[in-house]
Amino acid sequence: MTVDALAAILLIPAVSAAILALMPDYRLTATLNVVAALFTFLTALSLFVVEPVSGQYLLVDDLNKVFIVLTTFVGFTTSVFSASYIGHEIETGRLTPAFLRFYHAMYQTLMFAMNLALVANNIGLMWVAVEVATLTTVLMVGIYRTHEALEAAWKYFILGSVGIALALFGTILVYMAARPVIGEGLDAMTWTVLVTRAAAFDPALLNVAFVFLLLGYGTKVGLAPLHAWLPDAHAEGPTPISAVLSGLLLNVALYALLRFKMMLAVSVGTIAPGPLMVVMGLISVIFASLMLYRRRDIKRMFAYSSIEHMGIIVFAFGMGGPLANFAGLLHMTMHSLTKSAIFFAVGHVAQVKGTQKIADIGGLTVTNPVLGWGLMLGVIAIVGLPPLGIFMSEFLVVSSTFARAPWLAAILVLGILIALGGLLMRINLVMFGAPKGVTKPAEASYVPMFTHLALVFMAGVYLPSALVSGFQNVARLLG
Amino acid sequence: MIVLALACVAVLLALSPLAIALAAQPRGSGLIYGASFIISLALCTIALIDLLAPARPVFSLVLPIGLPWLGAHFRIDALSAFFLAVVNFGGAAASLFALGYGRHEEEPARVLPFYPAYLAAMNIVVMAHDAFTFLVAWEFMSLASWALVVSHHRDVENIRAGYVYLLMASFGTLALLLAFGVLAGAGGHYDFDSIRATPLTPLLSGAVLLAALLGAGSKAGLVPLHAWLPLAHPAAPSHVSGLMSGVMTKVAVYGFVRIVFDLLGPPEWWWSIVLLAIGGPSATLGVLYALMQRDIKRVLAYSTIENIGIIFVGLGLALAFKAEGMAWVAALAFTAALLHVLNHAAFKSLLFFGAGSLLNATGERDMEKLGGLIHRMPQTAAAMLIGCVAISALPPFNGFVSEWLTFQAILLSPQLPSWGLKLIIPAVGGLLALAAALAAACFVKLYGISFLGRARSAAASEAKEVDAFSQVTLFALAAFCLVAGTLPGLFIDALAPVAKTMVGNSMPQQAGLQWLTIVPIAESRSSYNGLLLFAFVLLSGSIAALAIHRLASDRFRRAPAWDCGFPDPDPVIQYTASSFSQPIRRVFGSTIFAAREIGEMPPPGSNVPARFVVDMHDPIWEALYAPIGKAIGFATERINVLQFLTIRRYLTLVFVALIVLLVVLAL
Amino acid sequence: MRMIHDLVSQGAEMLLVLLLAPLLTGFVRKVKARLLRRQGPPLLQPYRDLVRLLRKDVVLAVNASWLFRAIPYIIFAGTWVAASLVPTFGSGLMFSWSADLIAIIALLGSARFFLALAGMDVGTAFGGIGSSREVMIASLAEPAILITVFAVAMIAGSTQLSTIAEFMGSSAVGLRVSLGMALVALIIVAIAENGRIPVDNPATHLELTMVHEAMVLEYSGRHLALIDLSSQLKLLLYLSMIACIFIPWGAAAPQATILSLAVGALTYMVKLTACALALAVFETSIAKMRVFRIPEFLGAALMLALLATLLRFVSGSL
Amino acid sequence: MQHSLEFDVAHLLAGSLVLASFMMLYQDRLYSLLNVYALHAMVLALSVAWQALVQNAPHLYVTAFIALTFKAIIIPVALHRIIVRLGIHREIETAVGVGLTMMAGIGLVALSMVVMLRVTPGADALAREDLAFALSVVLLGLLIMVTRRNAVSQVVGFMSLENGLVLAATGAKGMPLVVEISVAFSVLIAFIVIGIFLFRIRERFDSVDIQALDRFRGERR
Repeated sequence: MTVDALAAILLIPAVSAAILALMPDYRLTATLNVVAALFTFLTALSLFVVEPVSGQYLLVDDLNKVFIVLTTFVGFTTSVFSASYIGHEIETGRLTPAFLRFYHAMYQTLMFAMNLALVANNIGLMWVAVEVATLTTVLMVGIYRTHEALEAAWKYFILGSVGIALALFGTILVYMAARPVIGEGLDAMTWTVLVTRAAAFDPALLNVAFVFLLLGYGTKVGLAPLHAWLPDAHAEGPTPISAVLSGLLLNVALYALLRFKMMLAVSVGTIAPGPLMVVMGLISVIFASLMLYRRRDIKRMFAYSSIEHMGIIVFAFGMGGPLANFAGLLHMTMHSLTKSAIFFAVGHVAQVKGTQKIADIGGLTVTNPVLGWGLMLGVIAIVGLPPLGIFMSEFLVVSSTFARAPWLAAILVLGILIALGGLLMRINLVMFGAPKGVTKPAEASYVPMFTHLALVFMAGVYLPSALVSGFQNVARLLG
Repeated sequence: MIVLALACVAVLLALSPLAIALAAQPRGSGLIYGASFIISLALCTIALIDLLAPARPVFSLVLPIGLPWLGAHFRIDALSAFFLAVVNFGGAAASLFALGYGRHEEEPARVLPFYPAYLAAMNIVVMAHDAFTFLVAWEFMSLASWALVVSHHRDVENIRAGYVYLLMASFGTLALLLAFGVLAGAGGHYDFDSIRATPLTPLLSGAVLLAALLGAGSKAGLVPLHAWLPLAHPAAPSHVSGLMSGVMTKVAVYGFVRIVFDLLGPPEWWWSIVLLAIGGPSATLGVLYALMQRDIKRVLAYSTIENIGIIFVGLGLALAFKAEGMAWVAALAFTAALLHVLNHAAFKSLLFFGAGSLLNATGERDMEKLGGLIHRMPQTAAAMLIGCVAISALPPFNGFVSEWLTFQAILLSPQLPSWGLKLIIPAVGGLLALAAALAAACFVKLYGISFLGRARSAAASEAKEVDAFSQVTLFALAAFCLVAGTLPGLFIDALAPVAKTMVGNSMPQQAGLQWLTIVPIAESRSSYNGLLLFAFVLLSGSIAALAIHRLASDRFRRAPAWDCGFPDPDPVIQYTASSFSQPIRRVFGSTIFAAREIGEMPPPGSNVPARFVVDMHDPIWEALYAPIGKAIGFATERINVLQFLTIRRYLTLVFVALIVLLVVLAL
Repeated sequence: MRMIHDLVSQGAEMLLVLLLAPLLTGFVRKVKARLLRRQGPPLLQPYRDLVRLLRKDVVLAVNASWLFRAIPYIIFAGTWVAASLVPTFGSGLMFSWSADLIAIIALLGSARFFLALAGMDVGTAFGGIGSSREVMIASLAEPAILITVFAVAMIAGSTQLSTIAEFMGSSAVGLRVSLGMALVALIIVAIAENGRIPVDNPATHLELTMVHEAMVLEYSGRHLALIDLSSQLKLLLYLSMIACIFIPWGAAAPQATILSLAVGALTYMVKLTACALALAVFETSIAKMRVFRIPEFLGAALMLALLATLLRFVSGSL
Repeated sequence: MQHSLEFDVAHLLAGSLVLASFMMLYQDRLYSLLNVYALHAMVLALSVAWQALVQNAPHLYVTAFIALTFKAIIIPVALHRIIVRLGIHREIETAVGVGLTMMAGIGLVALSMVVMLRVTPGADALAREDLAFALSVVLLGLLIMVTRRNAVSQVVGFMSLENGLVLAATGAKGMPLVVEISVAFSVLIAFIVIGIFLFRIRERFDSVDIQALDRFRGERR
């Protein structure tokens, strides 16, 4: 029974992917896509009820439970959004039904891959899963087959596969480090074993391994200076994919990093992975926030803001300690919800206005009040203004850092401020002023967007104690 | 008590989603403003009961929201009670005024939802008793007011104002966040009680002081952090402008007092120097800026900066005397500051509402298009006159009392041991005196140009008197100014518990003194009796009038004004706002604003119009804000190339990163 | 009994200043005339002028508002009350505690505030020019006098005029640098505030130079009478203020006998005469200065006053 | 003695793989680059086979076989075809001069040695040496990608990088299922996806030169 829940999370997407690949009618596929995502989400929820025993290949613990539920939930809402979104794409003829079949199949494959990466108990398996996810997204980014889309996909692909290679090398090194202690065979690649025995591993080897893993998976996380694929992939791919990328894939890669960080935390004599993460985090924050100012494409702008927030999260985990880790987890959750909500809104905006160029969009709160204020709320949330969740996590990150390393905190605060300035400067004229561009009524469901925003708002005001205790356990695990 | 207060706040919060629905209805604004008026009154009474109750208990409460392991702490101690009273006094006035004024709003959907939320946020700030709740409310307050600032969003200037405002507000919040980060220490104890319990090293507490000054000062509009204020306050609808200038700046003062006087522990003597060195110039510069303006709401906004400066001078004096252990003088200075908080809330709201009435009646904010409105709108004119006299710190109105008390505190500075303070404080006193005189000039200008003389535009000549609600509000506030000016003793006594808790002593009881005089220290030293003065002036004035009309003549006839033989002059020959301030501009502006007058007189016979241009510079903007903007622009432009590299170059970045890390390992 | 006595003395005071003010002005005019080897108007001329003006009709400009008609009374009342709060021949005034030096100055400030408004009410260029110059002068004169007050008050340890007078009368003072500076500053301010030469010329109607006269140009009849009377009161006020701060000798102490009151009155007259003579001599011996020289003139006062406050530590330690 | 023989042969093969990488660095013609790559793959196959022998792990023979067939034969041939079809001019314009590249390569090898030799020799020397060589092959592969402008040559560089990974993987004794993974992925990446992409790119642009791609950068519309 218990194993079923775990297996189901993987099987449902896999099977439905296979089915969707064969089904001709796109409306049907869209609905089926939603249904599949919903079931996956429900099974994921069931993990809280009955804790499955983790086998040699799959495992469930507090850490990945959080990630799984988040992933499946956002996956579900995004599928709802994409159902309404893709229909419009068909009408405008940007996509052909043939491609759409492929699209939905790929969507489920992506879900499968990400879930696999999250539940994998084997570093090799996890690596495979992350790479499958990457490749599927590469294909989906290129789906519009415009110059820019192909170029973005190509960039994503080249950089991504280099990341793949580096990550694999790191994985091999970890095995090499584990083998003398644990002995040959699967055990030397199994999380549950690795974490317990990591103390005895060769620190020097682990260091090299972590460098490669940080760069390999860091490429997926989109840390500067490995970020280059991220903005274009977000800007040129279909918006649901942008939402999934920002909301989920980055998290999955981050999850992988966290796993390895846990392992290194156990081992003595390794250089603490903390400083590396802190430095890369800060670089990403400052860099991304400066990049916000000159953006002309609204989706690309929010992509950069994703880089910034990933920087904050990595910074928090790099600082370590229960409070900072808690903040990091919270920030990660809030960011996935908010950013995907923003991308939903942006998708609708792009469809209403027929463009993604900031200069061509204006007075949105006049022409489409609901959409406009929805997006505004999302932006307010993402720049970290109360009473929304991100304010809380940023409060925790900064104040917990300040006690230990004031200067780092000051730099972080500076970055946050710069980012706020950039985003608001760009978004102001999109929202207010005289309406610009075509003004069509948006025919789309705002349910996903406002669901996310409502959750974010709730988290900003009141965190359910169950969630808190769960996060606190995880924070303790992360050390 | 506090439960009641929080319930009221909750209702306010509930109003704003309701307002979204009601905004469409014609009656919507009436309902919302009416409701917020009633609630504000209720909160105000609660606060007053708390403040005036003899041997008042301290009410506190912890709600299970906010930070999970912390909860949201709320408390109404004397300080909170006083500021709660101020906030809701202003809130009630604004709501009442808006009952009439709000009807003219063209896009109520952009104002109504945020208004109650704004009120609620300010209330929460003064009641919050832990860092997180405080900051959430603080920033939420900025957010709501930002939404109100950009409510008239068609004007790009307003959007820019909102942008600068929100940026500065977040800057302030982050500064406060750092302050609390230090206060909370490594343990992360965010509730105020445990913050009080943990002492700090002098260095750290100095850092906290500066952070608090940055945070609260940027919200209060201290020079040089004031840049957003004259942009944002006029941009909002006038009742909101009144709230922002009259009340929100006071909430900022509250934040500062709470951190520095309450949480930070015993002060060092040099803190006061920082405050005085910022407060005095703020006062003078603020009013000088105000004198140079033409936009009536902008004049008022700048004069807010002046009054905040006066308040911070008072606080600085209080710190100085507190640090030197002269609690009784500290109490005097502190009371003066708080009294000025209340007074400024009153007359600044009054003036902003008056400006709003002008805006409604004429559609003009530019004084040089107004004039002669005393004939068209006599009630508004009368109320505004009182406001102008009061804010110019002239007896017998309330502005004078708080300034007089501040002067009394200044006159005690020779008793301070430290020579720095001995020498600085009189100089600051001079700055305050200068500010007061300039304020008088500024408001002579404001009133004379916009209400007196002859109408300078068609709009002004057809203006109609405003509705009843607005008039009631204006006169109520005017009456308050008079009462607070003539019976200051009552207010001083009401402030005693606050001073007691904050500086450890309070001013002598004033209630018992004969003729309701106020005596800060000793009667032989100084005393003031606004009531008697007012009575004398009234008496002698009416006696004179009576006598003259009885014994001499009381007849008059109308005739055209003396025109030097050029009959029927055009209204444009009247003095305008800018020509009125020209002498002062010549005296002060040339140095401070680098003001230059370029006049081009065509040669005799040519019919080219003569040109006269005044060009002025804002030194602070050009010295502080512009460079930052430039720096950001430069950095972004430089770094932006990273968007346009070739894939190979990006690969190179990755490669280099890898190499660097490996080298780090190898070393 | 005491109450009655005080009330009487207070009432006497008020009447005295009211009656004395025009005489003082007349005296100054007379002396100036004689210094210029002119006959000059008789001493009582100001009274005659006032009475004549009071009898005349008022001619109001067409668009003069109610404020315009109310202002003369406000100004008069304010100035009169202020003047009657300054100790003249006796320092023990009943209501002197109801307003200290700062309050008195502020009261004059309100009077000026309304006068400036009056200048702008009719909406002629004259009024505007007068008001704008008036507020410019005031913006420098008020801080100057306030800082002077600081200096004096810090020395005397009080802002209460009667207390100051007693302190100054006592031997505790001694000769102080800062007091001298304060005196000079006060005199400069007094000249400026009363619109005397070289700051302003009460006797001219030349548009380019006039300040006070430009503001009141539209006034006539009883209004003009009141305004003239209040400016005369103002002159008296300043002179007696200088007298009671810097030459307090002879003034009657509180609860004094009738005799000492008489002595006080006599000395007071002497003081006034002396001051008036000095003023007249000064005015005749100097020329009116350009409007934009006035800031420098008053700036000097400001600096002197500030120096006085700072130097009081030095001389205090002497 | 037996051990030392194993060691020496493995050492030799790995070393020659690094040498091959250097040869690739040196090439500036596309055809010759492909040929050298084929050689590279063969050496890899040999070393894998040797590992299979010494670790007597038969599944490694499969790996070796795959390496031989796919990497050493099929892919070079396919790429030849592509080049012909695209009609790319023979020359590769290297971004950085060959001499400089060689210097950099030597530096990289030195770096990888230093990094790897810090590892405690507690693990068997074989793994250690292998890793050092593998690391340098990986780095050299990256270097090729960085210094070449032409897409095909970048792909080649990438595949040599993959070879380094395979070398490392096979060097790691008894590492389960990773050989398959790595090979499968290398083939997948090198062949299918790049094939698709080249095809699409061919469809869109006239050359595979990435600068043509770089012309269309999102913000520059």
